[in-house]
Amino acid sequence: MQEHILSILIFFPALAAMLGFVVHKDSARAYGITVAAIEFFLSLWLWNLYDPMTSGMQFMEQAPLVAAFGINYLVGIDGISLFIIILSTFFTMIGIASLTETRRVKDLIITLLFLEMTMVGVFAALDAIVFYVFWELSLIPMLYIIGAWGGPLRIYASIKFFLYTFTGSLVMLVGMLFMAYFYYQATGQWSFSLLEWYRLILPLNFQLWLFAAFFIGFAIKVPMFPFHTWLPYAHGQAPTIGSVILAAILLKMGTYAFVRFSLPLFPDASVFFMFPIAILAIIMIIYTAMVAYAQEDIKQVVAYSSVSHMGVIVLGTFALNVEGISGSIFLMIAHGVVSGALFLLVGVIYDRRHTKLMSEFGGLASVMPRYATIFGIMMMASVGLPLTINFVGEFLSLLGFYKQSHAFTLVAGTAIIVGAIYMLSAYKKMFFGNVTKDENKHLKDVNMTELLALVPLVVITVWLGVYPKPLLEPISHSVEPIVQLMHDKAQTAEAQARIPNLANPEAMNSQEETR
Amino acid sequence: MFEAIAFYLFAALTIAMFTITVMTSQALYALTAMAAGMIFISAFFFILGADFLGVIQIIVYTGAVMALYAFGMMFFDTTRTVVEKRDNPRVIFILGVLAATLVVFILVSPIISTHIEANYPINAAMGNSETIGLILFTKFLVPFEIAAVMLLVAMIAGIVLAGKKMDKSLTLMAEEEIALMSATQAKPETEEGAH
Amino acid sequence: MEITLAHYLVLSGVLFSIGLIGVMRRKNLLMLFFATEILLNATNIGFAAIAHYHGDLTGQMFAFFVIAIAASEVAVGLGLLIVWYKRTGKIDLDIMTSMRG
Amino acid sequence: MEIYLYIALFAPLAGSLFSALFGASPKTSVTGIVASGLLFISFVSSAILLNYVMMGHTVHVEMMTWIAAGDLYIPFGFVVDQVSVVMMMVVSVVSTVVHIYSVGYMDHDKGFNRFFSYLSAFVFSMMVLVMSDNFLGLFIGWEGVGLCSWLLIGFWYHKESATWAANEAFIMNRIADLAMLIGIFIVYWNIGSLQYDVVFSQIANLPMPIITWIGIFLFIGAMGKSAQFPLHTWLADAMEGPTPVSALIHAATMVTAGVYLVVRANPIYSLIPEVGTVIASLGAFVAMFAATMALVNRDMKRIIAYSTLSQLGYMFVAAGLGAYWVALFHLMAHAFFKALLFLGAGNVMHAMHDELDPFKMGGLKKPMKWTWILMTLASVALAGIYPLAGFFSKDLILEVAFVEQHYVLYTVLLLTAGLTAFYSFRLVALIFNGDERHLEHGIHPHEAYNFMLYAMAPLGLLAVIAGMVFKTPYYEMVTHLLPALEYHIHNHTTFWIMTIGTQLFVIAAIAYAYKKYAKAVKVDKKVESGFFYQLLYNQYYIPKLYDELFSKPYRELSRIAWKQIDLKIVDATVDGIANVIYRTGEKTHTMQNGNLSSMLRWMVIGLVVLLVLAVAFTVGYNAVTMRAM
Repeated sequence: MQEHILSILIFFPALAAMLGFVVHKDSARAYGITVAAIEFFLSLWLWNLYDPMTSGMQFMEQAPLVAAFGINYLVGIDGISLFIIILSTFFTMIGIASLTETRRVKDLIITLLFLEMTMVGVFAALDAIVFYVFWELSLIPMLYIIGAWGGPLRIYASIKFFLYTFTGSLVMLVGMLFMAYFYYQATGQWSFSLLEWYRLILPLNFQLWLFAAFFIGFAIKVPMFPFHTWLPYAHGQAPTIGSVILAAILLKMGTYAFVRFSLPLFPDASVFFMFPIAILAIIMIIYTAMVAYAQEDIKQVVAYSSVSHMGVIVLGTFALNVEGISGSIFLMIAHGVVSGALFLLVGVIYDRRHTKLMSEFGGLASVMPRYATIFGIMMMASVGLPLTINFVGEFLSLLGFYKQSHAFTLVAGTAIIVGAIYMLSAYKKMFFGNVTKDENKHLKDVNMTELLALVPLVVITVWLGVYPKPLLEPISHSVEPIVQLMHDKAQTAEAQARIPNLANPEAMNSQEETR
Repeated sequence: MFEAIAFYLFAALTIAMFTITVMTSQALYALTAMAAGMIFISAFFFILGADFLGVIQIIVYTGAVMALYAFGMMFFDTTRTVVEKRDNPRVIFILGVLAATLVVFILVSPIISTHIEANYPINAAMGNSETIGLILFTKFLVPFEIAAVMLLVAMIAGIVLAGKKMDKSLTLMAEEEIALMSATQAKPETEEGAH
Repeated sequence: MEITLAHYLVLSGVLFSIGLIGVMRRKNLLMLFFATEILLNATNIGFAAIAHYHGDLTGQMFAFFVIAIAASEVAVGLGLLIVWYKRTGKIDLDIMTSMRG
Repeated sequence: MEIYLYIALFAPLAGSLFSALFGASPKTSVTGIVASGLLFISFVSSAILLNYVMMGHTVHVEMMTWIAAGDLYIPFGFVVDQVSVVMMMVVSVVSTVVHIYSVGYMDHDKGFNRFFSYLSAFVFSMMVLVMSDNFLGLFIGWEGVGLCSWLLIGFWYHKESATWAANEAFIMNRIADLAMLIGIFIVYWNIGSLQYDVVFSQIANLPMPIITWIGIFLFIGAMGKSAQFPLHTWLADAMEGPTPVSALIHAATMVTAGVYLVVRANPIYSLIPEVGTVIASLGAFVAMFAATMALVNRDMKRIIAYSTLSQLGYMFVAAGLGAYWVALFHLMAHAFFKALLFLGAGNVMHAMHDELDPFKMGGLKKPMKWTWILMTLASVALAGIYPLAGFFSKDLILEVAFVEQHYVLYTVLLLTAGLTAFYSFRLVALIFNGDERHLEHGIHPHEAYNFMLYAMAPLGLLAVIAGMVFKTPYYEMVTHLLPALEYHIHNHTTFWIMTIGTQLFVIAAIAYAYKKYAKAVKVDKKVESGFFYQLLYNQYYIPKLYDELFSKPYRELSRIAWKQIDLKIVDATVDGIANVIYRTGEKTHTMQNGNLSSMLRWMVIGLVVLLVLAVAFTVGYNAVTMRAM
């Protein structure tokens, strides 16, 4: 069973989703929670089995799919993917448990379970085609969730979401095919295995083109400026559960793919494009923070804040050193937890008032003190207060990028200022002041079901903020070989200088001194 | 010298014939001109030493195809002038000439024509028909068989489509009629199945 | 005055363009068929000429198959044409608009 | 000793969490008592540690790993040495007093339990700040106190002004925090560690520009927390919070964190005296600048807040000139008497039903005798009259400036001392002397609870003796860690002239204040409408300027970014592409008219296009290969 735990993790939800069709409508919810909980505990068991000291891939499984073209069902995890997988299963569980949707609950749960399969699949896949298949499959359940359970503009939003991300993925697919073809040219064999691809050293001009092709696919998913406009619509129209999953997990696919594909495959191109991407990331951080400040709808504030935070993640990824990349991966998890929680919180108030406009609220702190407290904690985490989960990631990401560019980090660091501005003003508008609207005077505070979903998130937020080691250590161990691989593969002098050599730090230091 | 005279003569004739085919408004003229054009083309094959092809050209085109067309034309009112609504004849000519120029350019330019290597060289010792037969039944056996099957299928299709019992042809019947017919035929079939 | 491959190819091209003009010009389906025959024959000349000048029989083989295909095309096409005529009484291209998008 | 360290550190946290349990429930005085008790325990532990440190030991513990990635290793490490123990004492003493006082002060408030939860959390953060053994640990406390300050300024969250001030304070601090983070980044990438001991032992090996940058960025961080110009506006607005909060956070502890940082990082700053001079100059400027604003203000708490700002300026002068121990000493003394002043102001506010304008008070001497005594004591100490605490610490700073031959700074500070005396006693005179103007408003003042006064008493005592009694032992202790620089004016005549001259100047200022405000308040319309009065009264128009220069443009830009750029450019481009494709389909679907004839024509056109492409590519390819050859 242990050898196949990853396959079980991937296909158990799908199987359960199939079986879900025969479950009675009334027990669908219980069924969904059970399945998601089993899946979550399976993923925890995976963590338990995982050896944090090993740096390579673990729990690898391989089965040929199209042998002639080297397409294999190849899965495996390392410290980078492990926690995102756990995050996916966790949020699916939390999401189903806190479901307040009343329309066609059974269909929604089946869709969510199917979505869970694709998420775990994406993060476990080590074969480009398998990755691509899961990557694209994940669009379909999300499309349904937005299109079927969304708000008034749901069709527009879902189609925009689908076409936008799909277009990017197609460019990425072309890149993958070319990569495989290149591998064939170099070795005489077809292979789509990432681990095989890692060994390939590509000429610089190929790297640049391929990097660009992959970049478009990933950047739209992240979403990076200027490809971000699908996100506010998707979030604005999606039901709470959709937003939660979208923000917590689906966006992370893009940044995860940067770490998995772009960096180790194209180290020189990564260095070449580092500053353009950093500029985009900085625009994401500041510009979207400003847009978030101008919003009138609390959900849009959170949506734009996700984009802003993803900017920090991208920046950390392209720091190209262990600190930055580990930080960005940690921040992916942190941001998943925090933004997921914030969307859940927005959902709580939406369920009560059926509006998301901040002007409709005000003074909620006195009506819903518990809600205000939890919201406050999550807001502070989002702002990046130390001892909350976000700070660790944000600090490491910025610290990492500082090595590459001082000025850019200074500008990007304004994230902590602009982030505070929009978050605090939103919080002020919603919770402070006097209760002006009569509808708000008798709002119920968070109930047990909602607490059930929110309290674990609060606990994680603080726990991992105080003691991030259980995550950070395996992540760091898994990032090290990637950085080393990049350094070894780097051809240009600039890339060699910018990517640290971990195997021989002494040489690095002396080099620096001579410089 | 003789070859040149033959080429230019036949080229002029072919072009003239085909132009008539394309331009005339009388169906019979067109048919006749085309038949003539086909025969003149076979002349080129003979000049080029493709005797077998030339013979085939005459037999198939002038014999079979033209006969087929002639039979076909019997169905239509061929004596009448073919009235055709033509719009933008200039566009047609420009496109045609442009296409011709480009094709010629591609074919004539040395890029392609110089890089061809003979896969099946012409053996001077054997006759043309002999060589063709040899290659056709060895290297090109499968395509040949497929072509044969295709011809058979085409023949059957031709018979079915244009055959005698046109009133029973599925392509001619309205949807309701087909439904009616299949309903009446359903019974005997099930009886057969019972046996 | 040597006759080269280029001569044949030019002739082939000219005939092809005549065929193309016919294809575009004709509205009568039967006449359209004639034009397609011209196209096929034009290419056949090209094939045969190349086969001759390169001493390679592949061209002739191709021409051979082209003729076979042309023959079957005529058989099926004419059959369909007759069916169509029986149905509508016309063989004018302009009335065949059931494929309007 | 480690156990005492942990007790001192975590007792406030325990108090905070305990109070938080009752956060949403109505008032239970047990929370106040438990929180105060735990703080007292923390105080006792700090005192034990002080004793231990006085004997020449230090305590250094590493509790657990916090962040470790790559070469970065940051533990939760705590150190009790000569500097941090002083801060611990200040924090624990003042916070214990403030906690006990708050039990009375917040008696009738609905958010009683919540208040203690926040207040104890603040103390915990402050303890982390001062006890941490590395820069990032300090940063935890740094942000933690910022958070608690946000919570406490905005404690009465239904008040628009309070929440606005809270957000302003938080955001302004964040600006400075960014600079501090950058400073930390520079330290890490150049030294490879953030531990104080490692950093300070290796800092001298770094090239000069880098040290300078570290110094500058860390100081900008300090500027935010200590509300130095130009990041000072939040401090006066922060007075929206409950008065005990002002006493604890915005007078005694949090705002001095910046001074603490500079003192703690003295090995860095002693290498870059130029930056030190800048710090000192800025400090002197702020001292003067804030004092002038305090002269005319009509809000009791704001006056004290400006006074705090001014005194922070003094501390930065000392720290900037390298007299770190003097800065720390003034920090300590100031904490005692300024907290006392604020708590006294709290009593007055309670008595006056939250009236803040001293011009509407007067003659409170009789009903509030003890408050009057304590506040006068605090004001005297603030003014720096011998033998109270202010004399020993503040005049020392003047001497430092003189000895270091910064005569301009000296003059500024001397003038400021006079201003300080004037505005302090203007306030005291307005509140406690003269007519009972409040009677017009129908207010009958009463003295605060006794236990509140008892709670204030230790501070009163400290305000009196802190200078006289503590100076020598303090000096002997901290000079283990800080540069032991004695500041003596060698010429005795000069020394006496200066000391007595300063005292006389200050006393004259006090006398003038009493003369002007003690009897009757004459409102001089001409002066009030004068340019300078208006300038000072409007705080040099700086808040307005910031509003016009930063807040409004930012809001406007945000709106433009969303409405114009995001919706009309970025999104419209995407939709435009989609529309172009859609329209193309709409337009070209007439091509599919089903007419075979036109289809054939299109086919030919397609063929021609393909042929053109074929030709073009071949020609192009040949051209390229030709050139390559």
